[in-house]
Amino acid sequence: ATGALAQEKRIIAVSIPAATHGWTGGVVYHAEQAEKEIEAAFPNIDVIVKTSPSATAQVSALEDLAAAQKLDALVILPFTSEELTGPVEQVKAAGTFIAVVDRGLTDPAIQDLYVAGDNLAVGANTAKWLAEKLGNEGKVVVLRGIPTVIDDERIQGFTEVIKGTNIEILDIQYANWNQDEAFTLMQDYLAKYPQIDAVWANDDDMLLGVLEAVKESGRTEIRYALGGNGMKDVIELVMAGDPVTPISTPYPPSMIKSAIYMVAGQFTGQAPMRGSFKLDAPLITPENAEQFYFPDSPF
Amino acid sequence: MTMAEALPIPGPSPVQPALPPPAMQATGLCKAYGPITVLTDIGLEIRAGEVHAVIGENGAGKSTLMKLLSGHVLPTAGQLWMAGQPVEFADAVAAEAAGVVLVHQEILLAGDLTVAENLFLGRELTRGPMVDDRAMNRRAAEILASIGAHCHPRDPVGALPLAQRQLVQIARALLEPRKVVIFDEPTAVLANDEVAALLAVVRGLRDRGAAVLYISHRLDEVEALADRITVLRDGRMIGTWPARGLTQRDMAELMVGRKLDMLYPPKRPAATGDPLLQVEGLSVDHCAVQGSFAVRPGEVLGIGGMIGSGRTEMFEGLMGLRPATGSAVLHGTLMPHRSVGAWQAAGLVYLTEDRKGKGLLLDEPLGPNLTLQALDLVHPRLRLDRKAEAAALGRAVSDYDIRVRSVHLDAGQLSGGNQQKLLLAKVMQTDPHVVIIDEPTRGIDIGNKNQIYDFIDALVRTGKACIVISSELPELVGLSDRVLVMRGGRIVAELAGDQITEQNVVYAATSGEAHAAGGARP
Amino acid sequence: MTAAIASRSAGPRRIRWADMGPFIALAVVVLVGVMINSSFLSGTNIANVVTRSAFVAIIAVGATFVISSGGLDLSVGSMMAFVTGIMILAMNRLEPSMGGYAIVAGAGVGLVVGALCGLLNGLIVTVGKIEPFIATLGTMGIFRALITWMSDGGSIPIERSLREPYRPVYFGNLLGIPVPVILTLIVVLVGAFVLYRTKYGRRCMAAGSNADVARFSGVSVAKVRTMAFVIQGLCVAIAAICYIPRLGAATPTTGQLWELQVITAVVIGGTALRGGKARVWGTVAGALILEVIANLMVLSNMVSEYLVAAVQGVIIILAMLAHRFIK
Amino acid sequence: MTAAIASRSAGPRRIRWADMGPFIALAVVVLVGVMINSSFLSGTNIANVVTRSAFVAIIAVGATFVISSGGLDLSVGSMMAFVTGIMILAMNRLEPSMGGYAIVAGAGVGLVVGALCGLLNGLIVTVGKIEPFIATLGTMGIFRALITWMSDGGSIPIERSLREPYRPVYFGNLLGIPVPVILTLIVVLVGAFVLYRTKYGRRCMAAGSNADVARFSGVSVAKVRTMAFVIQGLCVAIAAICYIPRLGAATPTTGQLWELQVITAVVIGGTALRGGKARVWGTVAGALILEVIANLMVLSNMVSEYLVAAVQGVIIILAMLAHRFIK
Ligand SMILES: Nc1ncnc2c1ncn2[C@@H]1O[C@H](COP(=O)(O)OP(=O)(O)OP(=O)(O)O)[C@@H](O)[C@H]1O
Ligand SMILES: Nc1ncnc2c1ncn2[C@@H]1O[C@H](COP(=O)(O)OP(=O)(O)OP(=O)(O)O)[C@@H](O)[C@H]1O
Ligand SMILES: [Mg+2]
Ligand SMILES: [Mg+2]
Repeated sequence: ATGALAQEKRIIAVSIPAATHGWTGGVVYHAEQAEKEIEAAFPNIDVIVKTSPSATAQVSALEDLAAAQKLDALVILPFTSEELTGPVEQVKAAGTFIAVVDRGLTDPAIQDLYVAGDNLAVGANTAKWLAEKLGNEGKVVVLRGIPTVIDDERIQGFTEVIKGTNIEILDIQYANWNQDEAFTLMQDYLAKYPQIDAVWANDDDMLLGVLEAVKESGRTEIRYALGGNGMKDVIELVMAGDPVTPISTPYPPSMIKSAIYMVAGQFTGQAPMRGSFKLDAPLITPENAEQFYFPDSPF
Repeated sequence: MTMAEALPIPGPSPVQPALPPPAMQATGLCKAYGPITVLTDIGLEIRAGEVHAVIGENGAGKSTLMKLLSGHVLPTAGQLWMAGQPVEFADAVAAEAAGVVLVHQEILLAGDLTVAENLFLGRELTRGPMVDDRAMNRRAAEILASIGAHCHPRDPVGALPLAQRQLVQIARALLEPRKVVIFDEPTAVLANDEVAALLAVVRGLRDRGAAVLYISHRLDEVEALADRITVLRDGRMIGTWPARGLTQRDMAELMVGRKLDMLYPPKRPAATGDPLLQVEGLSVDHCAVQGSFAVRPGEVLGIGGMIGSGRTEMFEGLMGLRPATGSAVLHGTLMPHRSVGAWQAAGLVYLTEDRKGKGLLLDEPLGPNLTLQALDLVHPRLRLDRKAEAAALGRAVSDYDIRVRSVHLDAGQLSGGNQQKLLLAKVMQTDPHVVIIDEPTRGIDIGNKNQIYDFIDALVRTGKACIVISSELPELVGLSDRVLVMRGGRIVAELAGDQITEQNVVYAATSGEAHAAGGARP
Repeated sequence: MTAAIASRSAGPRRIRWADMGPFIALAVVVLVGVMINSSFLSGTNIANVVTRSAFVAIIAVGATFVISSGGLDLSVGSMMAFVTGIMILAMNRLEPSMGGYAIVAGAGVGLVVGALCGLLNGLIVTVGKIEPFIATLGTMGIFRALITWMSDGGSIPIERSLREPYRPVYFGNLLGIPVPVILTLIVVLVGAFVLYRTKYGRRCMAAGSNADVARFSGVSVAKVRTMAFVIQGLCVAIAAICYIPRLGAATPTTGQLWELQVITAVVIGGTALRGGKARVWGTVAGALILEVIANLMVLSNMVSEYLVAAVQGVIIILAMLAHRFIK
Repeated sequence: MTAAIASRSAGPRRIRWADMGPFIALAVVVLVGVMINSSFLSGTNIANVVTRSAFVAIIAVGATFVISSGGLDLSVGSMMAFVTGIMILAMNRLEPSMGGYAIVAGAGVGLVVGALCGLLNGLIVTVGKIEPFIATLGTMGIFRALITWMSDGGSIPIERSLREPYRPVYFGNLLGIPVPVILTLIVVLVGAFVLYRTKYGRRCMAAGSNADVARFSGVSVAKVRTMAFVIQGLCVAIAAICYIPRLGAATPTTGQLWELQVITAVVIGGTALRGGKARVWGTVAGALILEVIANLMVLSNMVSEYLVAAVQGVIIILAMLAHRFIK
């Protein structure tokens, strides 16, 4: 009986956002890596990775995946919590094992496994570090991403910490997690504010645009330009001990890979993993940067 | 029984003695659109140095034949020959390369381009890599002057009045020497002086050895111009005759296949009573100044004038289709807010001269076109009444003698004259008390003209009124009880009774002096 | 002439092959689907796909009015997000006093707001005489910003207590047919009736086909076009009504890029972008084609996830080519 | 008649107020800028804004060809990303053997690829006879997917060693004028020359104004339109050439939504979307207007970040209304 069971194909569906910018690109990359590795190692496991460009499309993808086959497990990085809770619940009703990555569903009871990123901490930890370095004084400008929950939480984490200091947030504007728009926005910030002590872009993609704009302006008073997410290029900066960008905050897209592996584990004889695993957002510093550096990852 | 037997006119010309091969020849030419046969077995010869007129009723197939000869449309059967050699034109460009050019009945120009740009489209003069606008404008100005067009080479064509656009189209065809030049109702939108200039141009072409094909419903032109005449009826050739010896009446009867009645209805008694429509001080920017006039029940008011005298603009202004000032009273009520809808509700409609651009939806079938203006009358309920529409169309088809081979055609597929009849029918659907008709018989054949005149006559005899804007003098004279003549945007003369003669209208339209009652002429 | 009369009575309107294009394209795409994946034809999958296409189909019916009357509306996606946001706020506000009836009241609010949004677009285009492309690009930014502002960049979820009673509007069945499909059918039938069987429809076509002719025939082109935009707004509101129970929240990304999908559906359906021609049923086929293609992308495993958009693009172009050559 | 003729023959080409619209709108927007924030007029800010607008302006010159010839290209943004990606890959590949010349060679590759992308669009539209909106929406998906795939969803950075020599192409000055501005000027001058002074330009207008007439006149409408798409592709490649040194990488977000900006610039500039009319200089003014408005949104303190898009939308609509009423 066990032999027959082992031969039976196990299907793990992975539903993630489409690669529309650096970080989601990383998620797709790691998910596809996991698919390749696991399928090579365990022929009885079939991993299906599906990307969706919007919450609506993700709900549709869930319906399609569940309608086309019986899913043994679903690993999902939801676009938003509210919108995906109901649809995931429906998938679970068919007996599917549910693993949620990054953003938790509004009803935690649905999640068999939860690998949580902590977007609030990304903002808060950066803010704490910055406040300390600036001695609780100074003027900062902030670039935010696309109006979504991730962005909102990071900004919330950051501003709440800064409120407790004398640091003034001069401006917060959207740059849509886009290098170009960040470059443009930073140029305008520089034109508008004669004195800027630090910049925070809530994502490393945007940070690259910011750095270029600062470099080109020749302005020297900017002591720190920080990002978040642990993008390869930025970690290189950190490793090299860059004075302006000495830290980053990891928000590794590889968390999707970990989750897929954890789920796959239970189909290869290991006991099913359940519960909540919270990735915190420790600072990436020149000392520990090595362990956050994946030269082959596109992100 | 052939027409030659029925009518007292010379029979078809006998076989010609040995002559140089005709400039262009068609044998066994047929054209069908799907199940609809438009032309059957046409054999035609056009010689160098002749003006060859083609006449026929609306929908007889004249325009289609011309399109076949000039490569705009491909025949379903038959052969074209030039100078004795068989030719096949893949498209109009190939035909032009072979020396055959067509001046369309419908205006075909790029509205966003200037006059000169249109003239030289596809064969621009260049200096190095650049287009030589200076040279092109100069050439264009010459050509335009030679055919009596008054527009400037740099005018955007879209803003030109219809007549000028037609002249541009003619200029385009004459830009280069041609072997065969085909004119499809070139004078339908022109007034007398332009017509005269054009006829001179056509004669010039003939004298220089070109073969000219000429279509017109104005039989006086045909009589004055043609060397030979071919008659088409219902898509078949009736025959070709030398023009000498054919009177206008003969031509008309050959076209129609029956004896024709009197063209114009008898004059009505002078209208009395209060004016139905009274207009004071109507001015339209750049086009018309302080026009005042009135029209009474039972009266046909003619509006004469040269092309560009602002007649169309004044009435478009009256209708609220152009910004205008002045006051108007209809049925004794002042009309402060003027729009087509408001006028129509009060009982006045206007029929445009530009049937293609402003009159008909060319891509829509006949029914929707017919009822567009009178939607609320034909379809009183929420839901469209298809039956009522079909009935209305049936009535219109018979009342106005619209010749369609299938009712499923789009309006754009009708022949020019039938489009005009459809347009007239469309406007009359609203059952108006006062009708303003701009060029009522533009492109309509002689057999149908009297029908339209009778129709106007019957209308006013029921106590309604009609304003007729016409560039055709006989029509203006034959139809009107009173004539206003416009020049340079002003009403310069009012003619009534015996004063209404072609000479008086022309004199008022052209002379520098305002025309006083009395009708003196130089 | 006699022949004409005879042929007229033969039938009200011949079947034109050209008009069948979208349906042929749909058939082709479905056929490909069947070949790619056997589960494509499963009842659940088909029901899912058809139900989902309701949103785009409903909005696209409105777009058919706008486009055929000679306009264009790029703001529908953002308008959808905005209307959804307003509706949820209204329902949440009314819930304490009205309970489940808050849903009905909220839907009413949504319809009014949708109509007003459409009216705004219409007035800018007709009274302001601004090219529709620019005008609605402007309002697209405006609506999108408003929903972002209303949600503070986050999301506006509907009250938990309203979720259950509201659920059937998306997930329910009536005689085995999903409710959104029924709604779509109603919208399409009404749309087709208005376009093909009423005076307003005639005037719409006239305004789109040749505005001058329409003006000379006493049609108020501005009124007709404005009305088309209002209808578009109503359709957006109807789509929003059946969208809310599906996702339960409005966010700044709700309805993003739907305008492109909607216009694509309309054009694939055979309505010309230059106006004067409307094919409501074709529009629905267009919406279905888009949804089936997206579904196939999920069902098939042949395509790298990065290339999904490319394959979708290729399929759309091929489908259009196919129905061109079948003609 | 005499009066009309007199006024008509007054001059070879009168200054038309209507054509001044975009420049007046630009002046209005700049004036508002000056009032809002004194740093708006600072040299750096003006230089930044003008330099930044180069990309959209250059691409929009190409779009002026496409639109005036009766087409539309929604794929320019993705095409830009794709061409940028290919160019960077080519430069990186050639760098070991060619050193700094790899930049020139890469630029050449970019131009060829851009032209080919344009050709693809053109052929689908003209030979495939597919509505340009749909055709280029399809290729938009294709190009976007290709760059995502080429970059694995991440980014394609240019070799470090090429960065320095390449930098001046975006950041450099020539006689105090930023290089991208000079490039834009050259593109606009060439564009204006081709559109207004060559046979091809004439035929473009004719094809857009009335395709039937153009055809009768021996103009190959298909060829003219295809060529316009190729020119669009070349313009995209030129924009890509001066874009790369700015950030040194191509990513899946490069050029996102630029198509809308480009079309907006063209339409604000006075070119009609229905074709037949081209205003190259107006297009440049349009591109500047958009960039200035975006700049003002950041410089002013009055607008909540959430509402930026709304205010931008309102300003665009107001600017269009303003220049309508100045007429
Ligand atoms: N595309 C088409 N499909 C079907 N029938 C057509 C088409 N084009 C023209 N016809 C028909 O061919 C017939 C001949 O039309 P044509 O334009 O040649 O007439 P015509 O002699 O020039 O008339 P008119 O004096 O009114 O200009 C008409 O009955 C018309 O309806
Ligand atoms: N869009 C325009 N802009 C400026 N002037 C115009 C415009 N349209 C017409 N005009 C001028 O208005 C005058 C009257 O035009 P039009 O030729 O239509 O008058 P008409 O008397 O109705 O002649 P027709 O015999 O052609 O009907 C002309 O001088 C013409 O140049
Ligand atoms: Mg004709
Ligand atoms: Mg007139």
